[in-house]
Order: sequence, then C-alpha cells, then structure tokens
Amino acid sequence: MNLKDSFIAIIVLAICILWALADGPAAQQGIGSALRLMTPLLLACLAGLYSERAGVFDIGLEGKMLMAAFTSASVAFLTGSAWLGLAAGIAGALVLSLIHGLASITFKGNQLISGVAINFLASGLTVLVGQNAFGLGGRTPSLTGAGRFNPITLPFADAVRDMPVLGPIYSGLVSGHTILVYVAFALVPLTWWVLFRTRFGLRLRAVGENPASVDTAGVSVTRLRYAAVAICGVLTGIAGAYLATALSAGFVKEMTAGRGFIALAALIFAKWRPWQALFATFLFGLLEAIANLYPNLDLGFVTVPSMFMNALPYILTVVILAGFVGRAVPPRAGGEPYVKER
Amino acid sequence: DPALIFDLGGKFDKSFNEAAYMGAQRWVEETGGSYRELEMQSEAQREQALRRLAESGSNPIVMTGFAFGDVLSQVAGDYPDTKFAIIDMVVEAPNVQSVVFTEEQGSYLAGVMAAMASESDTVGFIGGMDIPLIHKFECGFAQGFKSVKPEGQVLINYTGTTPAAWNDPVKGGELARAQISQGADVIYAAAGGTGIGVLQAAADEGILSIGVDSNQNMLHPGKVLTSMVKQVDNAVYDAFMAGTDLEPGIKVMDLEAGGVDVAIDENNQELITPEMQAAVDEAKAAITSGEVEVHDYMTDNTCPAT
Amino acid sequence: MDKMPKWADVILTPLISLVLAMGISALVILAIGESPWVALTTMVEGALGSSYGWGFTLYYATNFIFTGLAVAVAYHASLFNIGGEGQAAMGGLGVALVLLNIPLPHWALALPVAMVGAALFGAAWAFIPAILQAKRGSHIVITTIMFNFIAAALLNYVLVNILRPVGSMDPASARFPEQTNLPALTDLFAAIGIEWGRNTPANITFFIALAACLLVWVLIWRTRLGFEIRALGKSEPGAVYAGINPVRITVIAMLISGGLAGLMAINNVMGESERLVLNAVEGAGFIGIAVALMGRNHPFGILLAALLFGFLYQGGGELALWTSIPRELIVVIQALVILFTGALDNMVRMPLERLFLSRRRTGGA
Amino acid sequence: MAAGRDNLGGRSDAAAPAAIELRGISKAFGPVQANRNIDLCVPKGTIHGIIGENGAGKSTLMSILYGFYKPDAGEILVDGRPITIADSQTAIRAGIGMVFQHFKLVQNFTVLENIILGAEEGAMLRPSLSKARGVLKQLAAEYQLNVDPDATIESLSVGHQQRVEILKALYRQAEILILDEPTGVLTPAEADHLFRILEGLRDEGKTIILITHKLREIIEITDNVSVMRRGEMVASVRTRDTSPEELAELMVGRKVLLNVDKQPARPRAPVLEVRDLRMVDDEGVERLRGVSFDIRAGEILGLAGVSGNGQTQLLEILGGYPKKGARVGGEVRMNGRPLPLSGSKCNAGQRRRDGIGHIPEDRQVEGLIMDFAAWENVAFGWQDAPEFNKGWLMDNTAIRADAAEKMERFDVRPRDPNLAARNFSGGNQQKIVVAREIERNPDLLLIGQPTRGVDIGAIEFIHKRIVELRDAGKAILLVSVELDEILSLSDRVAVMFDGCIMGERLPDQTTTGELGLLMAGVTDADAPATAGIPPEDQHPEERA
Ligand SMILES: Nc1ncnc2c1ncn2[C@@H]1O[C@H](COP(=O)(O)OP(=O)(O)OP(=O)(O)O)[C@@H](O)[C@H]1O
Ligand SMILES: Nc1ncnc2c1ncn2[C@@H]1O[C@H](COP(=O)(O)OP(=O)(O)OP(=O)(O)O)[C@@H](O)[C@H]1O
Ligand SMILES: [Mg+2]
Ligand SMILES: [Mg+2]
Repeated sequence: MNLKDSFIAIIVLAICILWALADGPAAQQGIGSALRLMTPLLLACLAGLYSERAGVFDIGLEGKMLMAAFTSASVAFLTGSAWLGLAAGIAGALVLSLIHGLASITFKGNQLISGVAINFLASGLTVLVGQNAFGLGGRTPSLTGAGRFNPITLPFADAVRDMPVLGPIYSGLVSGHTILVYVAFALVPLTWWVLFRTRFGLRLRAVGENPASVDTAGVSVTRLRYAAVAICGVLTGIAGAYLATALSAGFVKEMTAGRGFIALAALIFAKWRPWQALFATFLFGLLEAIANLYPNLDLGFVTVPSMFMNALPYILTVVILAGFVGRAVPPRAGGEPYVKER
Repeated sequence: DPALIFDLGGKFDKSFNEAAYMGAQRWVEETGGSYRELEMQSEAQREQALRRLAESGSNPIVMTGFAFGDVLSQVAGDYPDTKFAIIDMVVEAPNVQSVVFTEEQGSYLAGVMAAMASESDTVGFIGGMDIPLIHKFECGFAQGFKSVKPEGQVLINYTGTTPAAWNDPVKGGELARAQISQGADVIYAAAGGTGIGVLQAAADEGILSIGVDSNQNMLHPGKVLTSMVKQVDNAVYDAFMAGTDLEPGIKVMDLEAGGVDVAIDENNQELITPEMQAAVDEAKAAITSGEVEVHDYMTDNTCPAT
Repeated sequence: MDKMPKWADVILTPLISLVLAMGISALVILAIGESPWVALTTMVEGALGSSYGWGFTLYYATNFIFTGLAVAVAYHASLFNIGGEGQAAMGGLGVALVLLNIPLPHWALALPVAMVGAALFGAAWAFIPAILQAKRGSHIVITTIMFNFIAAALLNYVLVNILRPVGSMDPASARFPEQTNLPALTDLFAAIGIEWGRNTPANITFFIALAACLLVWVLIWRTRLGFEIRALGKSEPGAVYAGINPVRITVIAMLISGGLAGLMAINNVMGESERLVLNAVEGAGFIGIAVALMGRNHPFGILLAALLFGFLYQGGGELALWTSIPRELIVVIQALVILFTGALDNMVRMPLERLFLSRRRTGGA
Repeated sequence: MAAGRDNLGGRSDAAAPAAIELRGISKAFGPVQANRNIDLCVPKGTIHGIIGENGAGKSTLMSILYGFYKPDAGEILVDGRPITIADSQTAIRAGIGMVFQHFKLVQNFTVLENIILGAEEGAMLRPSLSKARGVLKQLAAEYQLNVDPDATIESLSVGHQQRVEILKALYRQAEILILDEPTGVLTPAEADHLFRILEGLRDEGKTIILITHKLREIIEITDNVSVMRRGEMVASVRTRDTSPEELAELMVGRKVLLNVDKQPARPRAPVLEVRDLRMVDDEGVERLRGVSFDIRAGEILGLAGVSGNGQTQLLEILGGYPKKGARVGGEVRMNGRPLPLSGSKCNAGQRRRDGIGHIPEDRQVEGLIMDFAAWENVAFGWQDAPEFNKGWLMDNTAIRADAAEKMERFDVRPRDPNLAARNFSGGNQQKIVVAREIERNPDLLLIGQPTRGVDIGAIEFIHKRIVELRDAGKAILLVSVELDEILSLSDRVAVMFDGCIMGERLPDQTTTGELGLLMAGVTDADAPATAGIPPEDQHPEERA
C-alpha cells in the first residue's frame, strides 16, 4: 500500500486525534456519532464494492437501502422482532438486486438505467405499499422494544470506563452500539479476506476486470455476477434495516436521504477497496458529525451560516478528492454487460 | 363542497398537513359532508390545482402552506365567487381568508416549559431547513426559555438544505445526540419527519423532547415534555364550517384565539409540575394581555433572544 | 447485415416494452385495490386529452429535454454528469439575478439575456467538477453529486438571506418584472385566434428546447467539436492519437452540459413561477438521467423520452388530483417504464431478433 | 474444393483415433455465417495448422472447440468419443487448452493468480497458489517457459503474456493445445523458441492446433494444414505435400505475390532528422536514451526490435503525443524546422499539419474508434482537414464520398462505409487506417506494425501501397517486429534495443540472424563483423 492509498486513512485519523486533543468529550461524542452515521454508508459501500468489483455498476444502492428500510420496519412492526425485520430487509433489497441482475446480467441491459429505475421503484413502492398497509402516508408505526436493535454494552466496558485513554475509547466509542454496527465493521476485514484470500474473491475480481478470462477458465460469468449482486442485496438490506430498526424506530418515506449516493461516492473515493472504504465512509461520517456539533461556526468577525456548515462535508469531500486522492480507476469491465456474440 | 389542498410534504407528515387533514375529518364526522382533497406533487401544480378546484365548483378552497401565497394572489381574482383560505401566509384579496398563526407565542410557552424542565440549563432546537418560518419557532422558543433562564443556552441545529431535510429521522437523531452531548436535556424539534427521529433519540437517551404542529405527546408517552400545537385543524374546520360565508381578511390564530398552545394530556401529565403549569399559565396571561411581547422573527428577520 | 429491420428496433421494441411496463403497472394498481382502466384513462385524458393537459405535459417535457440533453452531451464524452440538479438550480439563480438586477424593457430582450445568465451559471457549476476531472482525475460522479448538495445549500442561503423580499415568509425571490414574463403557449395560440391550454405553464421555452435538441444534434453529429467529443468518449488514447486535447474537450463538454441544464431555468423559473423558489428543480435533474439513457443519448430519443415523462408527470398529477390513487403510484410507473424500456429492453429485443432472423432464413431459403 | 479433404489420412490411419474430429460444424453470428458445415480431423500427436483470410472463421471454429461459443450444428469428437462441449469447463476437462488471439488474462493480477483462476484447489487461495508455484517452476524448467510468477500481467511484455497463456493451458494438463495466431506479437527468436516448445509437446504425444497467417511457420512446423475461406473449410493437406504458393492461392482464391516487388530506393534530401532523443516516462523509467537517425525523402527506414524497447515511445513523440508526465529531450527536425517535443504546440493535430502521417501500432486502441462508422474513421485524426469541413459544420457528404472511394481503392470488405469499425475483420480495419494515412500523401509516414494479424492477401496489398508512397518521394519510418517485413520493405534497417539504436544495416547485406542478435542487445562491437554501413548516430555506450 502506498502513501496515496492511505491518505484518507491518515486524514481521518489525524482529524480524530486532533479533535480528541482539542476537546476530548466533544470528540468522543462526535466520533461516536460518526460511527453511527457511517455504518449505513459503510454497508452500502461494501455492497457496491462486491457488485462493482464483479463488473456490475450499481447506482441503485439508494433504492435498495430504502426498500430494505421499509420492509424491515414493516416486518419488525408486525412481528415485533428486529431480527425478522432484518431478514425482511435483506429480502426486500435482494428482490431489487435480482431485478438489477436480470436487467444487467441476463438481459445485458444498461446498468445505469437499471439502477435509476430501481431508485424510482423503491421510492414509489415503499410509500404506496406502506400507505396501503398502515395508512400513515408511507410511514410505518413506531417500533418499540424488541422490534428495534438496541445498543449493546461490550464486556468490561464498565470496568475500564475510568481508565485514561482506553476508557473513553473502549467504553465510550467501541462499546454501546447496536449489533449491526459491529457487523458492518467486521465486514471490512471479512470482505478484504474474501476478496483477496479466497477462490471466490479471486474469481469475483477477475470477472470485474476481464470476464472473458473467467469464462475461458471454465467458470460461469453469469453465476459469479449474480452472486456478487446478491451479496450487494444482502448488505444493502442490512444497511436499510440498520437505518429503520436501529438508528431510528420505523420507516419514514425517503428516509435514506441520499445516503446511497454518498456511499457510491465513498466507493469511488475508496477506489473499490475494503479498507479504504472503511476510511472513506468514516470520513463522511466524521465530517457530518463535525457539522452537527458545530452548526454555527463563529469566526469572530462573521458567523458561518448554517447552510454552509450543512454543506461543509460535501465541500471538504471535493477538496480532499481534488487535493489528495489520485485518479480512481474502476474495475475495467465495470458497467459493461458481458456479451460474447454481437 | 369544500376542498383542501396539502403542501408538498403530503397529508401524512405527522405534523402540519396532517393537522389540516384532521380538521377536515372532524368536519366530516360532525356534518357528514364530503370534501375534495389534493396533494401537490410539483410547484407547477399549485396553480393547476387551484384553478381546477375553483372551476369544478369547490368552495371554499383551503390550502396549507406559505408556498401557495404567490399563486393564490394571481389566481384568486379570476374566481371572485370562490372563497379561498390560505394557512401560514397573508394574501390580500377580497375573497381570501389568510390564516396566520403566532408560532412564536406557542414556541415561547414551549421555551418556558423547557427551561423549567431543564436541569442543565441547556436546551436544543432542531429545525428542518433554515427558512424564515422555522426561525419563527426558534426565536419564540429561545425567548421563552431565556425569560426563565436568562443565562441558559439554546443549541440550534438545522437538518439540511434539500427537501430531504424534512424526512431524515436518522440525521434528526444524530443532531439530537449531538445536542445532548453538549448538555441539552430538552430538545424542541420543528422538522417534519426528521422530528420523529429527534423525539426518538431523546426518548432513547432519556431526555425530554418537544413536538410540533400536531400533538406528538403520544409518540413517546412520558418522554415528550409537550407539543407546540398549531391548531391548523381548527382553522380548516372553521373554514369548512363557514362554507361559502368564509370571511375574507386576515385571521390571526394566536394564543388568545386558541390558535397555538402547548399540549398537556395524559401522556405528559406526569412531567408537568405545578410550578411549570403555573409558569405557563402566567406566561399565557402575560402574552394575551400584551404584557409580554413575543418577538416575531418575520418582522425584522432578527432574533434578539439568540 | 442487421439482425432485424430498423423500424422493429426503434419502434417495435420500445412499444412492446412500454406495454409490458404498463401491464405490470396495472397489476400494481389492482394490488392496491384500484382500477387500472380508470387510472389509464385518467392519465391519458388528463395529460393528452385536452389542450389543457398538453399545456402541462409540454411544460414538464421542456424541463426534461434540457436536463436530458445535458446528461447526453456529457455522456458522449463518457462523463456521467449526475449534477444536472445542481446545475439547473444554479441556472435558476442566474435567471433571477439577471431579471432582478438588469432593467429589461421587454421579454424579447429579457429572454436572451436570461438565457445567457442561466447557461453561464449552470456551466459555471459544471466547470469545477470538469476541471477537477480533467486535471486531477477527481471522479466526476462524486464531484457532481457533491455539487448538487452545495448548490442546494447556496440557493438556500441566497434565497433566505439575500433575494427574499423583506417580510416575506416564503424563501423565494421577488417576482420578476412584469414585462419580462415569457409568453405562454396560450398567448401564442391566442394571437392566431385559437384558444389553447388556458392557464397552463407551457411557454415559448418549449421551442427553445426543440431548438436545443436540434442544436445538440448538430453539435454532436455535425460539428468537429461533436466529433471530438464522441471520439474522446469512446477512446481516450484514440483521441490523443487524433490530436484531440482531452482536458479541453472534457471541460467544454461539461460546460455545454451544465449550460443546458442551467437553461432549464428559463422554463421553470422565468416561464412558470416567474420568481425563484427553493427547490425549483424538483428532481428534474435526476429525471434527466433517465430521459437521456432511455433516449439513447440521441436528441430525438431524448425528445420522445421527455414527452413520455412529461406525460407520466402530468397524467400522474391528474391521477393524484382526481382519484384516490396516491401520487407515488406514478413514481412506480415511471420506474417500470424506465426499467422495461431502458434496462430490460433486450428481454424484448432478443426474442424479436430471433423471430426476424428465422423469418428471414425461411424466407431466404 | 472438396478434393483436398481426403488428402489427410487422419481418419483412415486407423492406428490412433483422431485427437479431435469436427463434423459439420456451423455457426452464425446473427446474419454472419462464420462457420459453414465444417469438417476437420486432427490426428493425435501432430501439429495441425489452420490458415485463412481475416474473417474466414478460424478463431470462431477454435472457440467452438473450446466451448467459448456454442455451435448451431455439428458434432465434436475427442479421442474418438463424441462429446458436447457446452462451456470451457467441459473443454478443459476433455484436455483441451486454448491460447486466444486476444489474450484472456486479467491485467492487474499476478501470473500465478491468472494461472490458477478457474483451476483452484479449494476455497482458499493460499494452497492453490503455493501448488501452482511449484508446478510452474517445474513447467518452466521442462519447457523453458520462464516468467516471474509474482509479476502482474500488465508489467509483462506480450511475449511473456503469451507464455502465461501457454502455462495456463499446461497447468490444466491440456493434451490438445490450440494457439490462435501466437506469433503475431513475437520476435523471431521468441517465435523460434515457441516452436521448439510446441515440437517438444508434440513429441510427448500432445496435439497442437496452430492458427497463423505466416505460411513460413506452417511449412516449418506443422504436419498437416487446413485452409478456410469465408466460413468454409476448403482444403486439408499434408504440409509436406504442399507449398506456400499453393496455400496462399487456396486461402485467397487467387495468386499472391509473397515477396515485395520493389525498385531500389532513390533517396533525396533528409525529411526527418532525429538527434539524441531522450525520454523518461511518468514513472521515471528511461524509455529512450539518445536516439538519432535520419530519414530521407524516398526511402523507408525499417526499425526492428522486440516490442517494448522504446519504439512505441518514439512513435508517440514523433506523432506528437508523448505520454502524460513524460520528460522529453533532444531535437527533432522535419524538413529542417524543429518540431516541438513538449508543450501545447506538441500535439498530434499540429504534426499532421506539419505533414506527418501516422499508422499507429494498435489500430483498435488508437487508430480507430471502434464504435464509429467506417466513414467517420476515415476522417479520424483529420477532422480539421479543410476538405472535411464546411464552415462550422463537418462536411459529412464529402467524408462519406471520400470514405467510399478509399474503401473501393483499398478493397475494404465489406464495402459498407456505415458499418462500425468494430464489425470489420482485423485486416480490413487495418486497411481503413492505412488508406486514411497513405492517401493523405504525407511527407513523412510513421508506421507501427502495419500488418499485425493481417492475412497475406491484405499484407501484399498494404506493402504495395507503402512502396508506392516511397516511390512518390515520401519518407517512411517503418516499425515492425516482423523481421521478414522489415527486410523486404526497408531500404535501411535500424535495430532498437532498450531505448537505443544498436546498429544500422542494409537489408540485402544482413541476415535475420544478425538482426536477431542486435535485437537481443548484442552490440556491434560484440557482433561478428558484417558488411553494414557504419553506424552514424548511435550511442551504444549509453546503455551501461
Ligand atoms: N487504508 C488501508 N489501511 C490499512 N491497510 C490497508 C489499507 N488499504 C489496504 N490495506 C492493506 O494492504 C494490503 C493490500 O491492499 P490493496 O488495497 O493494495 O489490495 P490489492 O490486492 O493490491 O488490490 P488490487 O488487486 O485491486 O490491486 C491488504 O492487506 C490490505 O488489508
Ligand atoms: N463475437 C462475434 N459476434 C459477431 N460476429 C463475430 C463474432 N466473432 C466473429 N464474428 C464474425 O465472424 C466472422 C469470423 O470471424 P473469426 O474471428 O472467426 O475470423 P478469423 O478467421 O479468426 O479472422 P482473423 O484472421 O482476423 O483472426 C467474421 O465475419 C467476424 O466478423
Ligand atoms: Mg495493490
Ligand atoms: Mg482470429
């Protein structure tokens, strides 16, 4: 790994450390907030990573997350079980994934169009079905108790709480998230391992770079791509379920609020790599958390209007992208259906 | 038949539009009448909706939201025999009733209650978008809060700058947590669907929240301090009741007229101490009598309290 | 050489796809307990059944033509411009600043000046992503997404704090001077004695949009610049071999793209609302992506796709206005139309091709 | 036509069953009938050549055998047993391996990763990789197929990439190895090496099918040869019973001149003077280390060399588009005026205006826009030319007319200017490029690999045009890895190695052996003395 590849990591860690030194408690809260905010981004980003590494571009992450948020909240409400909700979320996103697969793999259609369609479909269907089922204008009733994923306290969190450095980090930051957050973070090394250490990963990356090489090696391109698209569905499903049943308590229409697109940006930012994805999404989470904590930056002579603090994460993203992160080369066969015979 | 047009947020927004809807429903229940309702999908439809309703004989036509103001002022003249009512905006025309609420007054009361409930002397305000209407809420709230705790602090956040800002409970929750970390122990949300996330986060973190527009106390019984209710339902109900006799002119739904209030019901009874109740009553009296003048942000685009 | 006749490819395939999309939509409508037939007639009646419906359909179509063309021009240079939303919003700002600050005695004068303002602001908003892509390799998809958010923030600020008339509740600019209001299509028809589309927002911008289609067509397929844009889009090493400067062409293509997106403001800001409101673009930038992709990035295809979306928008609006079918149904129908005609078109094309091929074989033998 | 078929004793030599037998294979791509009722019999333990014009259907036939395409009709027998080859997996299991014309390698994977892809041992990579490493070492020793197992493909020369493809097949224990135009990108030495390997494999009893356009190779190493034309198998003969002339005629359907027929050159004033040209690319690698030469009007300077020794960079610089981030030094003069080597004046458009034409090495990546119609490609690079423009607009009518005319003159088939470049066969694509550049009548024509992958009929034609241009008094720089081509076309030959010019020879006074040594980096000083012209502008000492 060269310096340029780790720039995001360096920037992110530098921000964290400086912040912690400047204002420990605020940093603790802010970083904790960043961790929560980044989790759906990270899940969606990894979802996109599998799909795009296999050569299937996916701008429908937003739609899949939204659908999953809806199905998970509905089922969690109806059954009172967050876990069933999670399963439903995954199922919801999977269905859209399969549509995407059908369009872009089987019927060799345009992947961008399919993604756009999926975003529209989710945005319409969730409200339509929700309104039909619950009559709350697309909202689902609020979830309570076991219908939600609740924060869990890790072992020893209380014991080490008062220790310097370790205490705030372990008890304040690491502990106290919902299980899905830990799942998301565990998925980073897992994804790296799957991608770079297993046969499946090798083939997956190969099919995104040169499907003909996989085909002539006697491996089905179609099956691999469907597998990737399905994994993408599962992960966006978890992301959606996290939004609706862990971070909030129910579905609100359009509640993904553009996070799918930010995840896409993070994926490109991360150059389609799992560790970089972690840091890229962390950066987005962190910038948002900072903007949340300091909504009225008073520079003495002038107070920065709230609008600009709200836009700060986006502005900084552009600056960092332009300043530090080099050209991002997508998987070579990305976006192209694999067509043998013209 | 009367007609009701909802603004872009849609009729089930759990706050403003929904209140209007409730008012219409109440009218249906009581009179057995029927009415037409429309939800906007785009800006260009506003005029279309008004004209189509007017041409098809609906009367009166009630619309929610300041965004109709401009269009109504153009259209009203073309249908002199139709009565219009617009909520949250003043349109000067002989056949238009403009219903305006003194959100600042209701928010003032909410501020007073927040100040009394707060132990940290820090409270929060979370608005949807940074627009004048929301500043009205914010400013009244801050003034009410400062009237009790002049040295206290009001934290202010706005969710975003796109329409998504009104439908982002996740962000609402995070903003609430950010304010909590800075010491806020009562948070007032005026942010549509985003507010649902604020109230949820507050309940999760064990602090109090204040709902807006509709009575949201029942969302988290015992954890929502109160809701600053804006009786849009009453306005709609009244307009429907008045029918074609709807009186043109400006109708100010202020505290005195029962247009705004803080909701106290079985869900938040426990939270309301006698002193708090007394303070609220006192403030109400002072406002009604003119003894206390709650600053309206709209008059000069400033907020002395923040 | 072709597998099937051209007419089958460009007419039959989309038509069958459209029918399929409609069929599934009908099932959805049935599923929510409404009548597909009523829905269909309401939509067709409401959007195409009267000059009134057309007045709206054409208005929406005009928006989509501009954003569709914007996406297409960039796409030909293989740049995926997701920033139409922000560029169109900035175009609106350009229009507002021009009309509010420059005294213009007549719309005929105001129009070209406002067009310059709209195009300049839109182009300016595309310029930074373009130059970052060309010079620094910053991925244009990320930067344009970010610039959408930044534009929204900027507009929010400007409208609330600068352009909003004192005492107004509405985060919107003042009305533009009366004399700069564009003639609606109604007025044009009235001038020749026909009553058409009274009180509809369709205005002469529609003709500008048609002209833009033609100009983009000329640009892409008839000019050297278009040739260079397409060449660069297909192969950068090829372009370099051919003496085409990738940086220059990337920037120019994005400027044109942003300018086109910005021009949309002539329709909605100058032509319809006659003032600048918050969120005036209302997602037209994103629909432009669908329109461009469905129109196969060809101006004529874009025109058709824009009309289709205009129809869906207006028909859907009518549906929401006059039936109890929620407006979200339209979004679902749009999605299905995009899906079937845009992404799943091979599902129809492949069997058709086989059919034609076998017919030709048996016919030939 | 059918007469040739029985010449082959494969089936009647009942001693051993044929390794491969194809019966009645047909394949259509939409309206194109790529293979029509093809029979083929390849005896076990032989090397079988397949030749045919571009687009004759050779690759298609082999791809069917390898399970890449599914045939519309026909039967495949391996070792006498009929099998259905539904996909490449089946083919691999049946012992078939194939090296495609366009390699099927993952560019940013390592050699090892490419080798194990699809043939992994289990779900984990590590055991597969370490096993493959061992096997690779063994194969490398056995067949002298050395490649660094940890190098990424993109860092390898084409020759090495091809080795990887062969290793891939051997790793899968292929008994039948298909090679589709393997020598198109190899140096003579590499090709020789490949042939030794193939012979070794044959001697082990393996069967090899070799597609090539080079008749010399067919004669040199195959046992039998089959000829295809327009989708049909027109002949199968024993190699020793035939001759290149006969094969060529079978292929093309007419007599073909196998050697370039040209008059001695009459060079005039120098057109291009290159002095001490140096270039360091964006990664800091020195690509050119002081290259100097002249080309005069009316002569062809052939530049031989293994690809990757700086020829590409030289052509790019002369063509006006050095790679981004590269630093270029030295001096280049065209008709006495210096050419800018960097900055905004250094671009391909300006070079064209200065009278330089350029047939690039890679027609598919640079020379053509594959999705453009043929007529548009005729204006590609010359889009500024006044006759193609009418004021603001391009004059498409003029371009079309020009394209039709050029396609007629250069016999581009099919003669449809509206067809996308992608849909032409390689040879015909090349003709489009050649037509475009030659017909511009440039003072200097840069040519990179003019006949790579092109059939002999087209080669003959292209060579003729190049000589005509020379005879019209133009200067030509011919870069090719084909020594035969260099020797038969050039008036002078220079050899490039590692960014330097190793020496210059007259074609009729040198041999392929001598040039081969120079190409391998053996300097003039080490080489056996030959009657060459003394090297004027070279700096071999720089290489140290
Ligand atoms: N930002 C990072 N922080 C920490 N470790 C990283 C980071 N990025 C990559 N790594 C580690 O560096 C190693 C190489 O990762 P890298 O991203 O270069 O993968 P790669 O195999 O080169 O991918 P590709 O095949 O796409 O080139 C891995 O072990 C990975 O875990
Ligand atoms: N995947 C494909 N889809 C459609 N047509 C194809 C495809 N592959 C080849 N063809 C067509 O089939 C015919 C035979 O092509 P093929 O590649 O087999 O020829 P070839 O003999 O290998 O030619 P070359 O010498 O140029 O390699 C050509 O007309 C070609 O255009
Ligand atoms: Mg690497
Ligand atoms: Mg071939």
